[in-house]
Parts: sequence; C-alpha cells; structure tokens
Amino acid sequence: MSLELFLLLGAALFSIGLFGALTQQSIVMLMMGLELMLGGIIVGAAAVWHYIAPAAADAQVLVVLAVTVMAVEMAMGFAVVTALFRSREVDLTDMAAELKE
Amino acid sequence: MLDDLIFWALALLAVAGGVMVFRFDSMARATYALLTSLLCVGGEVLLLGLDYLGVVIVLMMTIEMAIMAVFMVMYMMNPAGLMPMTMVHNKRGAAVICTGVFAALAAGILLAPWPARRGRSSADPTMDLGLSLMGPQMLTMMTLGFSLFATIVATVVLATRRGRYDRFGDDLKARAADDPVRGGVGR
Amino acid sequence: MDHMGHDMHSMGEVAGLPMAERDDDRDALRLDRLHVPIGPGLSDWPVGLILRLTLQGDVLQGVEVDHLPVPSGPRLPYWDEPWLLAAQGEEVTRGRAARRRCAAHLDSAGRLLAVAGWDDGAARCRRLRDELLSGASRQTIDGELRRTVQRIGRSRALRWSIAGLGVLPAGRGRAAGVTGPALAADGDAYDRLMMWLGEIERGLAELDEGRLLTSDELTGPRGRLDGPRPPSQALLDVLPELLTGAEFACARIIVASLDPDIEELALAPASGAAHA
Amino acid sequence: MPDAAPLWATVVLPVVLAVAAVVTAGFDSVLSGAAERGSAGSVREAGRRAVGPLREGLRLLVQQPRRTTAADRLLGRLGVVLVPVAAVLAGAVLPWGFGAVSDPSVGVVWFNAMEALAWAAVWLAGWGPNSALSLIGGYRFLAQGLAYELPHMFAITTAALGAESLRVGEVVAAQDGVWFVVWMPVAFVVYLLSALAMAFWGPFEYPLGRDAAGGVAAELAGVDRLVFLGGRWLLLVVTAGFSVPLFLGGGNGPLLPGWAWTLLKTAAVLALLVAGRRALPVLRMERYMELAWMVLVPLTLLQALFVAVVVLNR
Repeated sequence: MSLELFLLLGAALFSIGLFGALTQQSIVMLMMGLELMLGGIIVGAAAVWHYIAPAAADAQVLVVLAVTVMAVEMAMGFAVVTALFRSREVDLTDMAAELKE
Repeated sequence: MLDDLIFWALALLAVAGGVMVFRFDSMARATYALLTSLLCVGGEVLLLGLDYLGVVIVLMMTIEMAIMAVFMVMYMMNPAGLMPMTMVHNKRGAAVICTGVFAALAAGILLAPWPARRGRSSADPTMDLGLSLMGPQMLTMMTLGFSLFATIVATVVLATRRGRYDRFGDDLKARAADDPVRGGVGR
Repeated sequence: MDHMGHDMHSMGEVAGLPMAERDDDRDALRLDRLHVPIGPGLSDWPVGLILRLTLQGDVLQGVEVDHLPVPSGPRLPYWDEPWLLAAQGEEVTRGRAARRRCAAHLDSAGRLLAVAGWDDGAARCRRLRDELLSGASRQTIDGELRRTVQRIGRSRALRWSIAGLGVLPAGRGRAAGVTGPALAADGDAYDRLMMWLGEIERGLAELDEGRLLTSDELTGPRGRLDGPRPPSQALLDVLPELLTGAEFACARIIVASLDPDIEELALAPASGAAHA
Repeated sequence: MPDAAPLWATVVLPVVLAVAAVVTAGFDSVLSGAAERGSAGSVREAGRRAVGPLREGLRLLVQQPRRTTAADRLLGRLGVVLVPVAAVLAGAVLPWGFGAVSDPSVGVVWFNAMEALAWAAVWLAGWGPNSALSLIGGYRFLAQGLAYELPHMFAITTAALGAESLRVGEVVAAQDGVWFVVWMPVAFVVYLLSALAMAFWGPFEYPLGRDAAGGVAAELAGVDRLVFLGGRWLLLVVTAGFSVPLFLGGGNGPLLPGWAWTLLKTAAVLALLVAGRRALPVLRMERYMELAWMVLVPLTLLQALFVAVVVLNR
C-alpha cells in the first residue's frame, strides 16, 4: 500500500466515471458516472490525508465536501429529470438538447 | 500484509463494480453495481484510518443508491434489462478521452515528487474533523449547509406539480388540503 | 442512437410477459402501467371477487370489477339464509337471524381489521364469529364480545389509520342502490366499521329472542333483500368509483369495508322478488 | 471501561442473537395464539404454541423454493441474505454488560449504517422475484425508510450528544448515574418506534402487509423465506437491544452483574414491543410519513437542542 496505489485507484474510478458521463444518453445514467467520479476524488483525498498531511483536517473536509456534492447532485438531478419528464417526456440528454432547437 | 490484501480486494471490486455499472442492462443491477463500487470506496477510506468518514460514506451511499434505484426503474425505459439495448453515444471519442485522462493522471501520480508525511494523525481524526469544521473551516460548513438547504427547496419546487394554491384553494382558506391521498396529521 | 426508445414499451412480450405501457397518471408523469388482476382467491378477500387493476406504481388508475360465476342452485346465500327462509314461509326465530347478522358483521370486521394490519383484533373477531355460529349461548359470549367491540371502537390508532378512506356519502350510495349498513354509515371505511359494531351490540341483546321473523323483514347483513338487485351488487357497482386513484393498501381497505358477498349475487335473476 | 472481547465472542454472537430471536418469536406466538384460539389453558398447550415458530422454521427448511418468470435471482438472493447479515453486523457493537464484540470509536454510526444496509436489502428482495405484489412491498419499505430514518438518526444522535462520544462503550459509561431515558424521553420513544420500523415488524409490517399477500415475502418460500423472516426477527432483537446501551444505562444497575442487567433490560424492551404490537394496526406510510416529518422530526430536534444546552452547561 502506498500513496501512488491509492491515487491510481482514484484515477481509475474517475476515468471510468468520466467515460460513463460522456457516453450515456440517459440523464440518470450520466449521474451515475458523476457519482463514480466523485468516488475517485474521495479515495484520492483520503489517501492524501493519510500519507501527506494527517495532522491537518483539510483533506477530511474535502471528503465531506465530495459526499455532500454527491447528495446534492443526485437530488437535483432527479428533480430535474422529474420536471423534464413531466413537461416534455424526455429523459435523454440528446432529446433535451433537441428541445432547444 | 493483511492491509495489502484488503486494499487489493476492495480496489479490484471497486473498479469492477464501476465498469459493470455501464455494462449491465438491468437498471437495478447497474445501481447496485455502483453501490458495490462506492461501498468499496468507503472500505478504502476506513482502511486509511478515517473511521467516521468511511462509515458515513457506507451509510449515505446505501441510502442514496436505494433511492436512486427507484428513479432508475421509474424513468428508464428498460428497467429490468429484459430487452438488451444500448443507449450510448460517441463511444469511441469518450474512450479516447478517458484513456487520455487516465494516462495523464497516472503519469502525474507516478512522476510527481510527493512530499514526505508531515506530522502524524491525532488519536481521534473524527475530533479533528469536527473541530476543523466548527473552527477554521466554518465557512465551508456554512456553505454546505446553505447549499443543502437550497437543494431541498429547489428539488421540491422542481419536482412537484402542485403548490399551496392547488392544495388549499385560491384563497388558501381550505381547512383540509385537497390531496389525492390524505396524510396523517389531519390538516 | 435510439431516439425512439420509448416506443419500445409497446413492443410485445419479453420472457413471455407483456411489457408495460405508459399512460397518464395521477401525478401527471405518464409512467408505466401494469395490469394486475387480484382475486378470486386471496387471503382476507371476498371469495370469488376479481378486480382487474391498472396499476401505476401502487396507485390504482383503473378498476374493472368481475367475479367468478355464481352457482345458482337451490342453496341460499349463507349470510342471508334466515331472512330468505322466513320469506319462503319457514319458521325462523329472531334470535337465529340476529345470531347470523352478528356473525356476518364479525366476519366482515375481521376481514377489514386483517387488511388494516391489526392481526390481534381480526383474530378475536373471527374466533367470536366461530363461537357464535357454533351456537354459543348469550351468557358465555356476551362479556368477551362486548369487550372486543369496545376495544375496537376505542382504538384511536385504527381510526387514524382508516378514517377518510372510501367516503361514500348517503346521497351517492342511495343513487347506486346501496342499502344496509354501508348506506346508514354515510361516510368512510371507519364509519362503516362502527356501523357494523353497533349492529353487533344491538344484535347481542336479541340472541335468545324466541319470536318469529315475519316474512316482510327482509334486511340481511348487507342490506335489503327485497330490492331490485341484491345488496352486494350495489356494493360492487360503487367499487370502481371509490377505488380509482386510491393506493393499493387503501384499495384493499375500501373493498374490505364494503365487503360485498359474491354468493349473494345468485339472488339476481329474479329481479323484484328476492327469493329465487 | 469496555474490555476487549475474546475472539470466541464473534462466533457466539450470531448464536445468542438467534436464540433471542426464537424466544421472542415464541412469546409473540403465544400471544397471538391467545387471540386466535382463546387462552391456552394448560402449560402444555402454551408450550406447544411457543415452539410454533420453531416448527414453522423446520418446515420451511424442507420446503421447495418457488421460481418466478424472469426473476432477478442474483439480486433477490442478495437481498434475502443481506437482512440477517446486516442484523448480525449491527449486533457486533451491542455491548453485553460492558464488553462488545467490537467497540469502534464510531460504533453508533456503524450501527446506523448497517441498518441502512437492511434498507437496500428489503428492496432487493422485493425486486428479485419480478412480481407486482412483492415490488409494491419493496417500494413500501423505501417509503418507510424515508419516514423513519430522519427521526431515528436524530434520536441516536441525541444519545451520542448526551455522552459526547460516538463510542457505544462511552455512551454506556455516561449513564453511570442517570439513564438517558430520564432526560431524553422523546428520543427514546422515537427510537423504539423506528426500531420497529427498521425491523419492518408489528405496526410497521407494511412492506410485508397482509393486504399485499405478504408484500416482499409474497414469493419467498423454503430456505429463502426462513432466512428473510428469521433475519427480520434478528433485526428486531438487535434494534431493541441497542436501545439498552443508548437509553437504558446498558449494564449499569445494582447487585446483578452487567451482562445480567443487559439481558433483563433487553428482554423487558422486547416484551414491551411484542405486547404493545397487539394494540396497534399497521401504520400505513401515506399517513405515517406526514406524522414523521411534521411532528417527530421537530420533536426530536427540540430534544436534541435541549440535550445540547444541558451538555454545554455541564
């Protein structure tokens, strides 16, 4: 176990999440990609706390921040999907983009 | 040694779960693959000695994914994955971008001269976190609090169709709310 | 790639099951609809009743009432027997009729309480029903029956739980041809339960009554038997209106609070005359 | 104060919990027998009724499992197994007397997280069989979770606040003098309510409601059913048992040793719940939800505020 390994794990999760967020058409699936990216960030922040600056709580605060962002992102995402679905019957990003035209 | 073993097991499971999120046809399975992945993240955080944050991640992610599954089933066209279909766009471009991002991150991680550990963790990192959030990081905490509050208001406004005029009449004088299903407080 | 994805819903079957289709719903979300029949055999369910439900989530968007074919033989509907026999000219004591009425209401109350999830109350009602039908004398059963009825009547939690479900005002009930306790209750599921409990307590006083039932007293546990249609038919007729828009659990409670008796429908053919 | 528990405790814990669950189920069976068939009359008959759940369990062991069309067996099975697993994991922080199998520094949060796991498990078990009624049951439990979880968290937090620690051992130690139930009655009552809700048992049986033909458990048969329903009794025992260290002083008490007091108090709480259940119908979530959010949440917040002020002035 070393800092590099943890960071690589974080980077892997981040990249997988990014792939999902870029490719998925469904807004809900896109959010799952975002969650995965935030999961990668959490691993990175916790590793930095443990291996570089355990005396300061800043990295811990970053984890708290990431967890909160996850919650906010999910809640807002589903609210937006519900509103979109109700008014336009759309749950795909491409279709939402077409609505602008 | 045991720690190494746990690290590798959790890491592989986390990555595998993450990959499976976008490979499963069934929405329920995709959601719970994501949950597996995030629970492993929580496990890694526990392994790093952050007990409180690790357990909180487990707690929050479980609840979050349980609710997420409902929305997945509600809005996705193929919730149970009984009809295999793909709903992706721009797969190749995304693959290139993501490989590039991972390569860049990995290069940075492996090449960067990481500083040596400064100081040592106190006996109770949870206490540190609390003191920090209530002290130097108070501004962060307040921002988080307000954004959570704003989220609650915004989500309700976005998601609901009925306002108080629908429930209590145009003059808001109706004694009992006109809801499709009656609640338990008897208003 | 697949922008027309939503049409996939209407495309036939998967694994031998029809796919759900989408349609308008209560919350204006146009979600998937499921067609689920419930009945004819289900615990705490009127035997023979079939409801073809259109469910969105657990909200009933549409209800079709159906029932198993009713054998129209010489056997009279069990719960209405004393009154019909009297109408045919047999000698039936008022005590026997009161006993049958009490037992019928205990049966209905037991079903309603079971669906409302009060196992204890339901079990007590059913035990008392069986004791009544097996001929327990008034002295032996009086105390416990009164205690049980009072206990159910006093339960605030039960009232909190089922009040406001399936409101059937007397005007609408009368228009649909409902008679008996459901009409007299003039209210929701809780009012109908209280009406049953009241009739049980009144019937208790008559258990040992030796006078004979006259042939024009034709009011069974579910209503007047000399009307154009059997009382349960009217109860079935009001079901769709009361159930549409209700949630699944509430729907079960509403059905149990009306408690139509499918057997009673055998009275139907001879309209105008109750005795078939 | 808390001693480190020996390794064998890890093995003994599930057994002890299972025995407690069987005893509780037996007691419940005696009470419902009295309602269904009149009072037992003889000790022999009462005993026969008490072993009813055990017999039923054996019957389920040999029963064939049921298969449904297009079921998601993996997820369904996972949900069924997770219920008892979550219960035992949550039970790991239960102090027996003064020593628990494990007493981590965030034991209170750990307990809560394991319960949340049961949340997801019940939905999975309802999703698995691809049946409308069991899915309705699964959704009901999610709604139930949304209703009880917040008041529940505030109630637990209040106890931790009173002890100024998240370690269960220290919460017990803080009740050396006055039990928390004395000055946190609201939190205690809310905790008991949510303990029942968490175990989806008694008045909170809504996800397994009779009206939905057994809800989540509608399609479960054989060993699956045994594991799921047995896990539910385990959850009930664990959640009821956790009220003892949180509010009832844990192993604190005169004369008797700590473990005996824990046992006595746990039995008393369980008896109260099993007997109290007989007076209540099922609380349906469309009603309870509003009650929980409009009444219980503010009440528990006020309780927490009160405790916080007391702690600050101590």
